[in-house]
Amino acid sequence: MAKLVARDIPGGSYVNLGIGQPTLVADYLPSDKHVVLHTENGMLGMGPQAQGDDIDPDLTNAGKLPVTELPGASYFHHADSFAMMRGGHLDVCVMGAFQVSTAGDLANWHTGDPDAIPAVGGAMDLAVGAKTVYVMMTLFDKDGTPKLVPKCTYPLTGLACVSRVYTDLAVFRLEDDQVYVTETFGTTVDELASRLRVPVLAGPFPA
Amino acid sequence: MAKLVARDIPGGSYVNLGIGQPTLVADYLPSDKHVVLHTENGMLGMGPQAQGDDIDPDLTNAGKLPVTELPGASYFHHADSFAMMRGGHLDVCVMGAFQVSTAGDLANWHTGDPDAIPAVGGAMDLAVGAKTVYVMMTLFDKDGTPKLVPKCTYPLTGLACVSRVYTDLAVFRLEDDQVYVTETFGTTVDELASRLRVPVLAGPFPA
Amino acid sequence: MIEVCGDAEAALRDLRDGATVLVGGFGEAGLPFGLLDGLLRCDAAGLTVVSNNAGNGDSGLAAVLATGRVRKIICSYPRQVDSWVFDRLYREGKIELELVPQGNLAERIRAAGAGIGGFYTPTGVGTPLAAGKEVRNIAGCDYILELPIHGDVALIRADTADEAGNLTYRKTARNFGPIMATAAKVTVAEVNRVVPAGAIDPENVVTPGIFVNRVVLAVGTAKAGSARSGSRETTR
Amino acid sequence: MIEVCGDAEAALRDLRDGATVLVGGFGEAGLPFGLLDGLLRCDAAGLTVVSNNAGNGDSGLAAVLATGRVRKIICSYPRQVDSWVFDRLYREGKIELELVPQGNLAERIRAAGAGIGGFYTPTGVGTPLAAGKEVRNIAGCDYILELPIHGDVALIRADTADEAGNLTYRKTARNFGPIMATAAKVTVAEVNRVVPAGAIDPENVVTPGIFVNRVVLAVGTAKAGSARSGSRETTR
Repeated sequence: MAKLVARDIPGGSYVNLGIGQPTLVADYLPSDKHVVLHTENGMLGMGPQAQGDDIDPDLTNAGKLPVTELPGASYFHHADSFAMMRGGHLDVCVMGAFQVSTAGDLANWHTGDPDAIPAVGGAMDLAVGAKTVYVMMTLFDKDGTPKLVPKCTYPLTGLACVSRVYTDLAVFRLEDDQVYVTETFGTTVDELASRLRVPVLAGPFPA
Repeated sequence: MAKLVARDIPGGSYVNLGIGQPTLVADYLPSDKHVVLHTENGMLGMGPQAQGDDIDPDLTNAGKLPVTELPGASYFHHADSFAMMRGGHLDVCVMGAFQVSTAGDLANWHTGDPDAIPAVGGAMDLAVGAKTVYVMMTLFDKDGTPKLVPKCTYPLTGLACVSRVYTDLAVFRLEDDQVYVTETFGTTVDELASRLRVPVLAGPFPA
Repeated sequence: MIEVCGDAEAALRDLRDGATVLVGGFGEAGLPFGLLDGLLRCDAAGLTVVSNNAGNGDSGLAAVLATGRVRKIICSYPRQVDSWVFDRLYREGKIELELVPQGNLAERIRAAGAGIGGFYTPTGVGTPLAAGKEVRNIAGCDYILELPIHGDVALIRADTADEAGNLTYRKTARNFGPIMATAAKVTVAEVNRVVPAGAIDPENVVTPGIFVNRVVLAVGTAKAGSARSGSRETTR
Repeated sequence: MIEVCGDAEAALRDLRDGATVLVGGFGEAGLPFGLLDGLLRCDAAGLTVVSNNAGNGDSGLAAVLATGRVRKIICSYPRQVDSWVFDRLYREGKIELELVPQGNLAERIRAAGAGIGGFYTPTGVGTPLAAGKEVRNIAGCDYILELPIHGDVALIRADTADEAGNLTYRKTARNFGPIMATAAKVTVAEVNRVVPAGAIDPENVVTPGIFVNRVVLAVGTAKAGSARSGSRETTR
């Protein structure tokens, strides 16, 4: 899945990869694609995770893991970093999700469990700020309930912000409240249509 | 007058000296007073005006004159510089004025002449932002009209912002809509009271 | 001119009950461990802490929370795998939480330092975190109004201070330091070294000295982000 | 990755009629003379220019105004001893002026780059420049609402660019460059040199490359603030 996301990120993009699974996307971005990674704690030009002697507790990613810096990197403070995000300067951000609606609404910060301790971090800023938001998630949760939904029932992170959804079974493009299936993995558009509670259309990726 | 202003600036203050006469104050600030000068075009730790080979067109003050940098200086962009001003971080600013009212209202950017081309610069930011605003001006204009007035008739720069007024004839402290005369030069409090259209009280500077 | 304090307690001497304390750091990078240790030894109670996280493990901010002297925390990401101190206090109703999206948190702190009365942000619109906040449509987009967060004291971690109070930072440990320094009445920086005025290139100053009141040298702690002890290279 | 343009015309190739052009500089420090010369040779008309001043003498921004292709200027300090070009156009009613206090101008540009929909500022309250603007009392103080200023193109003057687009500036020539770079769809920087990525210490980058689209090397002009010609130290 990370490989597909990496494939679809345009060369030369400025990209923020969310905590968890999205960080794997970095492994599939060849250096000649000139993608520059942003980490919202205050850096552009982030390199791979640090190992051994390269580990510096002052150099971490948004998941608080030690990382490295690439030539052409820069550091900036939090207000500048989030201005960069909110101001629409990032081309792509990739995040996980609990639910995505057909309108592109994103729910990924809270399950709605009243006993849960809430934590939001930079998810809402990324959702509204990046020019395009890609989501990576399993298409169904453990109970078989679809996570691509007509309307999110979990607390929202952002409205109408997601444009592509990468899942274990298919890749979706969301546009004008329509859901296009652009790739399937071991399933068919018809089968997906029957298992999801949202109408889906077969559609190729635009060039 | 510049000497008196310099005397009254507390040691260790961060100070902005306005264009024109206020810049002369710098000449009377001994280095052991540790006053740090701010120039709103983006510098703290400004030194004296540059001469000869020290002139660098990239290093100017707010009056666009070449200046120098002192050890401990720093440069920053305009949004940061005015955040510093607006956020109340400067201890003192010294400006010229057309009129000051007994309430401390300041008029120093426009004569109200409808034919004049207006220009405001950073005057309004300094008026609202500095912790204390000192004004340097002649007490009367060429026609003998007082410039310390019950209410400004010229367009305002800021409301209730001036706390001290240094003039050729006296120094005034403005407090709670009262005007205290703290020093006179070749005149008396009674004489001033008769020439001004505002009530004045004799009062020493507070410690 | 800054005051170089001998220890964290001296730097925190005027902390009062009910104060709002801005604490730099993102995770452990940029967390002022020495100052937080000093805070443990202060008496001030009923504090409001503003920080991105709500403490990890048992040291640093977590240790401060464990004293029970923090009434409220304003942060973006309290829940972490090792945030058990906060988790317990929260579940027991012993600490109030104001959850703020990270960018709004940063911008509210910046606004306080910049004299901005409030600002309209798109972040959070349509979400539960916008509850009770004014929504306004400007030029076709919805925004919510957010207000500044002022601090009484800011405790930050920097790399080098010069004697004029100018600061530089190290890598992503910069995070909240530069904005928190602007937003508090008193800013205390824990640094690795103090150098003479002029030793930092004026082009490379990140926090100008006007925003810094006191400096303490970092002491090596096992968990400190920049663990090496501080040094005073020279004094004036 | 930035595009290093051979000349200013190439850097300005997509400038359209009616565009809003942000022009860096305070007086002549930080004014992108080479780009302004290029602007003279463009056809685009009906421009709105946002800059602190409205031109000095007969070169730079004044020369651009003299072409008659600037419909409106948004600035804080148009009137200067040598602003005769602007003065004449203004008196003849040939140019519209929006006068903005300098700090509000800077903050409105920053707001555009930062995705802020509007902000409340104390500057200008009770003055003629607040006419028609919303006034709001927040926590006991009056503020006026100011809206962002977005640019189609930003023309700025920097010192060094690396091939990732990171910029440093020289002294007070920094002024509006860093904020204008964030507020325009296309940012063009006139620089003294282009160095390989990695040649600028990441701690000392003032404008990260994400905000910079094109770079041109400065050519020596008699009146240029940083008059020396630019050099390309290396190419990738």
